[in-house]
Amino acid sequence: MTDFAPDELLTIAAARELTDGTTTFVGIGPPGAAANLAQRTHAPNLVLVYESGAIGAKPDRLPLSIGDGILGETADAVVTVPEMFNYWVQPGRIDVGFLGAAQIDRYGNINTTVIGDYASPKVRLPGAGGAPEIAANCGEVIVILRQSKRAFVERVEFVTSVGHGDGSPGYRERLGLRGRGPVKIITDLGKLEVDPETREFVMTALHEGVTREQAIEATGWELRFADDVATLPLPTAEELETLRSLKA
Amino acid sequence: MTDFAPDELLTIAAARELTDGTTTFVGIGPPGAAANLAQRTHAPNLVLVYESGAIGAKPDRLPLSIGDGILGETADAVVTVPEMFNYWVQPGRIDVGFLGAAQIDRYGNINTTVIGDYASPKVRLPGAGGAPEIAANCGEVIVILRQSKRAFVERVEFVTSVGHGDGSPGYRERLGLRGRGPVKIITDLGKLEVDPETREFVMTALHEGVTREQAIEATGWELRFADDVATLPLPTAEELETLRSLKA
Amino acid sequence: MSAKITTLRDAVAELVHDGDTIALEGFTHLIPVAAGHEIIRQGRRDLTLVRMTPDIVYDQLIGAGCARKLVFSWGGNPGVGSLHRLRDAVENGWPHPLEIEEHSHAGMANRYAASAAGLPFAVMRGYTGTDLVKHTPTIARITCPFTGEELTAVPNLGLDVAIIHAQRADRKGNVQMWGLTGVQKEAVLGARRSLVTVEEIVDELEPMPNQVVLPSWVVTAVAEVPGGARPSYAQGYYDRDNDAYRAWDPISRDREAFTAWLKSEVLA
Amino acid sequence: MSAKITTLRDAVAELVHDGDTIALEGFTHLIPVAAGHEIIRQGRRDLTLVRMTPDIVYDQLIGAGCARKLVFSWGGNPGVGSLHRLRDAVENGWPHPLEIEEHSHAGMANRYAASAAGLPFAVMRGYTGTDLVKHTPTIARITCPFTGEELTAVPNLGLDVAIIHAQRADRKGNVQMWGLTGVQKEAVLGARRSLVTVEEIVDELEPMPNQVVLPSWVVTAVAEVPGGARPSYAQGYYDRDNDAYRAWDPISRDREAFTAWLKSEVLA
Repeated sequence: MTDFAPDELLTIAAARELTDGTTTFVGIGPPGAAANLAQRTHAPNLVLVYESGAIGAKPDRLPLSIGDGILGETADAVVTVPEMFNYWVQPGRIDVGFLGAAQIDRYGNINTTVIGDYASPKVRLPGAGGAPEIAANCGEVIVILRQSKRAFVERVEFVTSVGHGDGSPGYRERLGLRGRGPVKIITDLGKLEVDPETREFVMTALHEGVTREQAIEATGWELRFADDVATLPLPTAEELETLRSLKA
Repeated sequence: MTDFAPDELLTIAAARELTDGTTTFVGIGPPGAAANLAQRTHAPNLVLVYESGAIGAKPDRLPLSIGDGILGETADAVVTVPEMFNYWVQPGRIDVGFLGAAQIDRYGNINTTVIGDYASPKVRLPGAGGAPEIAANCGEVIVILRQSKRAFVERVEFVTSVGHGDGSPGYRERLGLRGRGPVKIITDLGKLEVDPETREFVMTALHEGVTREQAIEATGWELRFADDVATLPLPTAEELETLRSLKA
Repeated sequence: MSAKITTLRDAVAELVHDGDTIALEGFTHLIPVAAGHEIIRQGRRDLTLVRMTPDIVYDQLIGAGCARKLVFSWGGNPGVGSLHRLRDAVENGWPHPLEIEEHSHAGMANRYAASAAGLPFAVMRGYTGTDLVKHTPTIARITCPFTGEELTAVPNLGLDVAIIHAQRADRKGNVQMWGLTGVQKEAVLGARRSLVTVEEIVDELEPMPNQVVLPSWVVTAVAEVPGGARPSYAQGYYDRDNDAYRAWDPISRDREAFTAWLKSEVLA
Repeated sequence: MSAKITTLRDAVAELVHDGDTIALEGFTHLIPVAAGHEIIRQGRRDLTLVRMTPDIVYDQLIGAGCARKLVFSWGGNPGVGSLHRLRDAVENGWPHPLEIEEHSHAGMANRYAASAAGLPFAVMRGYTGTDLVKHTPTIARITCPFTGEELTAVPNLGLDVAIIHAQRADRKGNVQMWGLTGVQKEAVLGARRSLVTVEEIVDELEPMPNQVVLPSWVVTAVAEVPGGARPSYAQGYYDRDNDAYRAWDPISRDREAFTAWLKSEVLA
């Protein structure tokens, strides 16, 4: 077996979650790499939508940014940024929103804004970007994030993008949010999925070789496990090769 | 001298009102012909804007409709219809709106909707089109219309596009209308201009050979004349030739 | 979900139902005339017809009795005169009364934009001081929460179906149009279902200046209908048949002449 | 009124004043970096800087002390990490405190759209349930007058100046850009004054796919600045210099390194 980096494991696991033929809103970093990998492997008809205005992009290398020229050149359609958010994201046309996070809590609320006090922060993060409306309006959201106590927190310090709020029934519906919100978190340790009863994220799968203790240790809330915790197969040589060739 | 039809007289007189370098919102019929003629004669840098989305059109023949293909093909920019009204007309970017009318009254209010009762009309006219917002937002409005008692009425039966309302001071300002509204009416008998004191349209010029009695007879309100009524020179052979070649 | 490539007949049968709110859009260019005739042939009734510029194909739909209501901003035969079937319906209730809901172009364009954006309304400056406000309940005042300024709101069109005509589609159902494209993108994005008739279906959509591309997954059905916009025009394919627009005037002025035309030109 | 064709130095001197609200827009592509450096050289102060994606040129403007406030939706060095001059200003008040007004991309895009449309606000679905609502006073609730539904309003940006970079202009000052063009049209149409730097001024603007053309009469000034978007890219001219973005990270982390860089690379 080939060696791989934690981000490669994460990216490949995330790519596997994307169903062929769906439309996916793609950000930068691991989510972008995962979507591009999926399109190159099991999901050739995956429609990649970038907030820079490219709809149906088919880049032949990994875009260097969400505004990489390759996106516009290979897209089915190119639209302005206001049109992207108003006509495409807002009405819920996109099946899957693929997001990163700095912090996420047990109910899938996401912080990408600030650590510490807002007015005099400990760490000023980049901010919201497209995430709040992606999280609100896409059919569902998959979060990609390395698992650690710093990132997986009991309660996010700032709600940049709404997950399932305080976990109370109908939280999203009461706010008028139309999408189902975060349903999966793909990490370098495994996969968490939202429990439809409690709206809490529980560990439903671990990567091959990862222990429950590692997962508990890397989570800032009292992590629950599904009754059957699946084992995710390690990246295949083909997946790794395709991913690496994308980045070349 | 060449013979000419009333509409030709009207069109040529209207063309002369357009200043080179201004931007003009152009409808169909005589306003369109006048704007195209002006661009071909004394105003080569006149910017023609069509509600179909063509900005800076330079048609080499008279467009057959406001959506004629020649407009898009020769335009500096082509935009969608929502963008035309929202980004171009609404903020008051267009200097001159060029409108026709079925009825106009002494305060320049325009009816293109209905004659008789709205619910069971005597004559159902085409309706508003772009006119209400052109009349509200363009820098100023020039109306082009053959003069007759049927068309020049004491009070329009339906206000499709607002002129100076009841003529009271600050009428447009109170409504929040930003453009100056109708300032001139070009007819087959001459020219009416709005009196800045009373906001009533008064006859300021007559075409050569037209009498005051003819103008009074063709006006449904008690027509006033300016202190100095100018005489508009007849169409020149060159103007007529250019206009006719446009239509060929 | 990709667009289904089908026939005009099957698409209309499947997508257009009695009582629907439907827009056949086109601003002089690319008017979906053939689709309108297919709706007449299939005998749809009680339609709420929506269009900024209802022209002769809407006159025909109204004269044929398909419509219960018309939502519009300018109803004429451009460069020719009135729409006589529309006038006969409004003025005399023939073949049956037609309710009208009347806006300005700016208002209709904003209603399409709100529909495409999935919003219940759009904000604009407009209508202030006009008599349209008295007769059109779908015009409301709204106050800016930041400045207190009063503006105008117009609602989502609530379209069940949008039908447009485009130059080309590819075999996956991606649609391409170019030239003046009016509010057609908004119509398709703003409707629950959509049908695009195209001049031709091609292997690959070569980029064109001023193009609008609608990806297959926002279109319900595509049907190849060459000449489907006649007598309007399809840039790059054929010109507007101005004689046909003029010829419509005497036909439409007379109920009998219209009925005979309908029988021989559409229903036959 | 046509655009004046002038130099970058004269345009910035004439159009950008201390205390202005100013947007230098560009969404990864066509970022007006040279114009940002000219603003630093001319020592402008107390600017309210507006941009969806402030990147390294905004980091430089902030570090150089030009800004009083930042209005934005995502402030990072794309693919690299933080903007350290921005963080130093927000976290430590160096070189002086920086007020921030924070939105989402959707909110900023709608603020630009309202600005271009001459409206005091725009309506959208957004922000509901987020903590942005608590910290950003320019987010308000608004009720649909037709359905009673609660939505979100965001205000006009009130831009004094917009600066963008485009591929080409012609000698009359008509501007052409293509590829991903973000909110640049809205920025120019939404500002009182505008400056467009271009790669080249040409005799004729040949149509390009996905082009946006701004007619000369909506632009205040055009300046030819080849390479004016570096280290970002100009499609058809040059690629993004990713090394420069990575190299910014260590320079910007350290006040002294930054000050030295500013002296040698911008002010010299």
